[in-house]
Amino acid sequence: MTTPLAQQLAQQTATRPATPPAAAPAPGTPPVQAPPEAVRLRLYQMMVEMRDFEKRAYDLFLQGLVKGTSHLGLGQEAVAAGFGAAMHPGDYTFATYRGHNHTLARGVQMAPVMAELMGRQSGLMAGKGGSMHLTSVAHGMMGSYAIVGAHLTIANGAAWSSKLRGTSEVAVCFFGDGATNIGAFHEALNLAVVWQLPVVFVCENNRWMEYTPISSVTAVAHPAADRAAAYGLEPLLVDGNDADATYAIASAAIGRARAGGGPSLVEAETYRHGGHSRADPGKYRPEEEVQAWLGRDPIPRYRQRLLDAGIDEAVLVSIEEQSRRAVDAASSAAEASPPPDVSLVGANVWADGGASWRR
Amino acid sequence: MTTPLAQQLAQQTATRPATPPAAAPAPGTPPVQAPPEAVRLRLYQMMVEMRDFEKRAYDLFLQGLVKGTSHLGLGQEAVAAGFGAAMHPGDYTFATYRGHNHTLARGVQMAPVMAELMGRQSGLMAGKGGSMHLTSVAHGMMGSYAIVGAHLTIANGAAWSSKLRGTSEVAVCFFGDGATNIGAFHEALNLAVVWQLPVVFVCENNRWMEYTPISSVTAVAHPAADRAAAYGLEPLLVDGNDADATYAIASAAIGRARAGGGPSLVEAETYRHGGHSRADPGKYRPEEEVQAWLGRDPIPRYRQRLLDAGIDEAVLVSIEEQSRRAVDAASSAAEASPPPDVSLVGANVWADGGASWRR
Amino acid sequence: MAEMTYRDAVARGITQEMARDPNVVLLGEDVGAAGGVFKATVGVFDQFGPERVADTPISEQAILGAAMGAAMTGLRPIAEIMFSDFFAVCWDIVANEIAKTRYMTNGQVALPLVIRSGNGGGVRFGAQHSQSVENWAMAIPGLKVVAPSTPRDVVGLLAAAVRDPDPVLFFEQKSLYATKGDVPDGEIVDELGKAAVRRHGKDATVVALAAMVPRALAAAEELATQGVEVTVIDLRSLVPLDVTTVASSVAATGHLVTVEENPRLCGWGAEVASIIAEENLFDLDGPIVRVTTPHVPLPAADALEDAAMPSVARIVEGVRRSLQ
Amino acid sequence: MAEMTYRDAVARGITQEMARDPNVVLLGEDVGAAGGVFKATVGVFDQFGPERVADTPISEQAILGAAMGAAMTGLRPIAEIMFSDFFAVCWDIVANEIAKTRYMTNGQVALPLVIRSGNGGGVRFGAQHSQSVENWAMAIPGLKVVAPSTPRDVVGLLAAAVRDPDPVLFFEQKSLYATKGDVPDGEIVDELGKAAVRRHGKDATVVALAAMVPRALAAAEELATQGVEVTVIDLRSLVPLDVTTVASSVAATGHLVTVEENPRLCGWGAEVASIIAEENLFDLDGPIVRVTTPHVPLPAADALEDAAMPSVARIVEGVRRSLQ
Ligand SMILES: Cc1ncc(C[n+]2csc(CCOP(=O)(O)OP(=O)(O)O)c2C)c(N)n1
Ligand SMILES: Cc1ncc(C[n+]2csc(CCOP(=O)(O)OP(=O)(O)O)c2C)c(N)n1
Ligand SMILES: [Mg+2]
Ligand SMILES: [Mg+2]
Repeated sequence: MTTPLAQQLAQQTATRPATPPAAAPAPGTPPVQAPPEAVRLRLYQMMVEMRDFEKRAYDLFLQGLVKGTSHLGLGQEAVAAGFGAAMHPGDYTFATYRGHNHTLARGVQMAPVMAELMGRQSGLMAGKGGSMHLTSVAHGMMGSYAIVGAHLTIANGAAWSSKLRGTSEVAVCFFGDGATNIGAFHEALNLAVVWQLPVVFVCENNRWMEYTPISSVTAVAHPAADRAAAYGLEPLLVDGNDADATYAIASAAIGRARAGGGPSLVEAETYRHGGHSRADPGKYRPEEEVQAWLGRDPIPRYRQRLLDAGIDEAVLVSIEEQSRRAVDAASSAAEASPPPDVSLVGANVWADGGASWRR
Repeated sequence: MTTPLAQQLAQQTATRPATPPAAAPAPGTPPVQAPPEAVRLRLYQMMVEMRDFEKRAYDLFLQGLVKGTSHLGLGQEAVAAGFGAAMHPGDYTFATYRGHNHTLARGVQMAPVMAELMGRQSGLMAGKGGSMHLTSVAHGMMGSYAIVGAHLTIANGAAWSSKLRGTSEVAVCFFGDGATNIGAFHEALNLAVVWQLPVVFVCENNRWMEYTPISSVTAVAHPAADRAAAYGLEPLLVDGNDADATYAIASAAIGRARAGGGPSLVEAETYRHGGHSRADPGKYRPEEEVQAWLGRDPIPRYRQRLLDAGIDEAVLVSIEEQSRRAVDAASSAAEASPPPDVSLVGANVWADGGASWRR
Repeated sequence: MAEMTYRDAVARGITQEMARDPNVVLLGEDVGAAGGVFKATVGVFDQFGPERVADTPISEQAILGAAMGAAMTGLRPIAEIMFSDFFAVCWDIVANEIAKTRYMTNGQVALPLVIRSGNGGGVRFGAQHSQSVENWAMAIPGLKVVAPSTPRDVVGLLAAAVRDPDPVLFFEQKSLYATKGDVPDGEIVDELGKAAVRRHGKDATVVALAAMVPRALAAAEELATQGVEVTVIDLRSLVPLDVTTVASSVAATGHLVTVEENPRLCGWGAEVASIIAEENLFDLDGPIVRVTTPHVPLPAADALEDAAMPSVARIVEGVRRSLQ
Repeated sequence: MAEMTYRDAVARGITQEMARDPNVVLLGEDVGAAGGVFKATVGVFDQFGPERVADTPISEQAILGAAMGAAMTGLRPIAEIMFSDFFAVCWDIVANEIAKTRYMTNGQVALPLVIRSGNGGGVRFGAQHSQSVENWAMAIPGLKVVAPSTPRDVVGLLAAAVRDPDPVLFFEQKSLYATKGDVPDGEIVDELGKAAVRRHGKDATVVALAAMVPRALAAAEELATQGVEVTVIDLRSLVPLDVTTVASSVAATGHLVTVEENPRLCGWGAEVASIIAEENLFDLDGPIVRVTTPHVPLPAADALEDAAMPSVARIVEGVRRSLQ
């Protein structure tokens, strides 16, 4: 890759290119230029909290306390963390139904998120949206969207607004490999480039749609990176299980967008540890594939790297303990909340707060 | 271009590559390997008939006899002719609202087409479809579609059916440059490649959507060719005003599809002589651009080439006279036809022939 | 007071609102320098420039997604979907995203945006460019739905739509673009959800929308010559729906006829009929008659299209049937 | 005769038809080896293989376009749109292409295809995965619309849909997938457009569809304990619509209540109400009452979703209101 953003990243690279070979990026290879220690600790903390949160969400689902559906981000934490850490307050996040991690990454508290999953009054949207629609405008979390592809076009709109209003927010839009095959992906990418919008599109390629391998339904090997040129963009492929790498590419792409350099399309290679949703055990995936990727779990890998870099283990342990306590507190608070008042059924259809369609 | 189909074509090429430089392919350059004389005369005849037909349609519109809208293919005849001549009987054509040429190219008679434009009983669909929906299943003309992009997905279906049934029909799908920016384009191309369908997608790049230049709303210079790689396809750019060139690339792409070699995406560079539709004078286009392309009119250019190749001018004149007579006869026949019987309003909503939705 | 076309009134309404509020922007296919394919945005680009008047590719999902994202973050976009038939290619953004977001986020996200679209038949464009789809929109909770019948209402209702804090689908009836009417000078702003009684009559209540309003009025003229006096109500908006005006008229006349351009099944007339049949049944002295396009796609040929759409004669016949 | 789930009945119906006719093919996301996300196509892939059971990318327009093109040229595809909410991303192919092509071509093109889809709420999936959109389909001329309420009907109506020469939208109610019922052995084929009277009662006519049928029956039980005997009609298909069965029941009972899962405005109940108010007004002894989900998107939380959808209590209340 010889294009600007890739070059810029390559110059930061210690001993290997920023974009790992698609097949099997070797775990534990040295990172791109290490971010400052404070950032690294923050990345570690975010990932640990996401992991603990998602595990608890799964437990609560098994206990029948999380109803409906939920799509966990277990294994994909390094993407949400790397981008979340690189975003500025005020920047706009657009996520999918698999958006718990991305919501936490913007500083949204665990308790209202957990309560939303459980359909409680204290939920982030008082139970009206549910797991698939987490939104906290106050945190720049502009929504989680459950129709594959749609939110790429909406992220454009937020970026367009930032540009027209002359402010500096950048929109970051996360989506899966499967989303690259739907029409809205194409329309959004083209318009973002034509209008030179400050938006970063992040494809989390976890190799599977729901139960179908992406490779079996996609004309190219890298569903996002191999399409970049169709929009005049450079292909950007990153190891999505390496928080330093995702942070580096996020900083570069977001920085470019903020500087008026237009959109980017990043493909982060990663894997979901569990099934697609809820109780899906994900058994359709070859066992070797699962094991190989579990071996590249972004969290122990990053922990080891921090230790190797000389960070005191006690610091990490304290992060881990704090995280567990935070999750405990959040789920207790959520469990203590009553179900939403049924009057909310008719609330907020319209700006007047109600549901009446007649005069 | 070093890919198979391009190579194959390049080997047939006399003195220049089959794909002219995008900017301004020099008129009158020698063609790709000349097709047999019979084919060339057929190409010439088709183009002359299309031209005469469209001019008459325009006159009838000015006289108030063609109602509603119509989108003429004046100037773009070499695409419809080249592909039409390369198709086998039984192959499937899918066209847009700008589909008069493509309909005639399949051997559909002029009179029912003209009558359809005029909304008469003897129309190809008895006036129920109109200019934008010309269809003659008996001729493999599987329809003209007026929602941009949709028919690319439908052409896939016909090709899939041919493949599953083990027959040999190839689907050829025509669309404009503007259609490359809509989602359905992307979905159709990806699926065609994944399923290796016998379908040829033909983008007629006439540089304009309705009143907006395609370059101002597209992220790449060649709206189709520059996207081919996003589907693992080779970029195929052809001079769409050169009937020998379109015939050559059509024969190659259709042949490959028929042989099980999968889909192709061809971008044919061309120009519409008139406005987008009806009375649009097309005044938004720079005069030099219009003049340059009028200078590359596919018909006089091809006529000269045939003369240069030693074909007797009398043969060409006879084709031209026949065409004029055919158009005269067709429009007289159409004008003589009564309006459709109003009972047709309720006909053929359902397979039982009627419109009743109740029992 | 000036006479102007429905078409010009659209540009006037847009201009009025863009001049007033710098956050109002316009986007769509060919809406800029070309002035729109229906010439309904002529002059807007010249006045406000390419930043606020944005031409787009043929990407309806991207157009409406851009409008939505912009409305979430401080702008008040007016998006054009050229023909309302094309809502079908971007219905997800309308029905699943724009309509539901305020509700799903429990009020966190406001979407003050307008989607204008050329709607309806009568112009010989065939089945894919002639649909009247206001009932598609009415069926989706979270959308407001407006369809003016006069140039004056175009300005006043468009202004109301732009200033409304909720997403509004604004249907411009294609067959009305060339019609003319008086439009007062100065700013015009209406209120959504107020029907207009266009004619008063004691014998029956005829409820119509957009292009069916002039037809209903023509039918009323004809009925008057036969001694039947009907009230003609122009709904102006389907959501909010002015049930009060309809119900009180039916209470007075005892007869209800709805005139819809859309095909019959699940049209807005069915909704109006069902409201009256539930809440005012005992006011009725005769059947509720719905005059609609039959449940068929629209044919292209002029002879067929004219036979398909509700005609003055069919409206007259419908009123007579309700009076029997 | 075997007891089976509604979910398994889908696979049985598909299998019955694919075994009978080699031109029947199945396509959709995860419908193959995975057996579908609702496990409604389990075993089909094993029996018929990857040629006739095709997994697709997430490309709903391409899925339905492929089905349409295949149906034009000799196959009889069954396409799956996973959740009916996703019709919004491919509505163009449904409403503008599939529905209109026979008409526009004056009968040249036949489209014998079925689009199956998981429809409706009650499973806490939130606003974008819970809609009941059968009325979107009913509003489009050229589509047939089927929504079975029992496992037996799933088989019989699916077979009828596959054999029908017109395009059929086949709504599988998600909240019914786990319900069980007896299904006779051997081939089952029903006729589209025949409602089923699930219970006979002289006091009122309750018309329901899909998941609302068992609720209407539960309400009927409760009303019976209060001395009110209602007829419960399961429409089974909206197009064709069995007006005869509804009208003759209303003629006998004098009272009509419709029970819809979709949000109120322009729901199919409005259409049924408007037909009766036009053709059978003088048979009515009380208001036509529509019980619907209110005109809101569906909330995700169980407490809210249950409060939004028509409950047995609301149906009972609706019948009582019609009887007053
Ligand atoms: C338009 C649309 N089609 C289908 C679905 C159902 N669906 C939800 S998630 C999913 C798989 C998405 O795969 P991918 O984009 O790779 O994201 P991942 O779930 O792997 O994060 C599908 C098919 C949907 N929500 N929207
Ligand atoms: C989905 C959709 N959007 C918009 C239109 C309106 N429209 C009809 S033709 C056209 C321009 C198409 O341009 P192009 O694809 O280049 O084809 P050309 O007309 O130049 O042959 C537009 C915008 C449409 N028919 N369908
Ligand atoms: Mg995935
Ligand atoms: Mg063009």
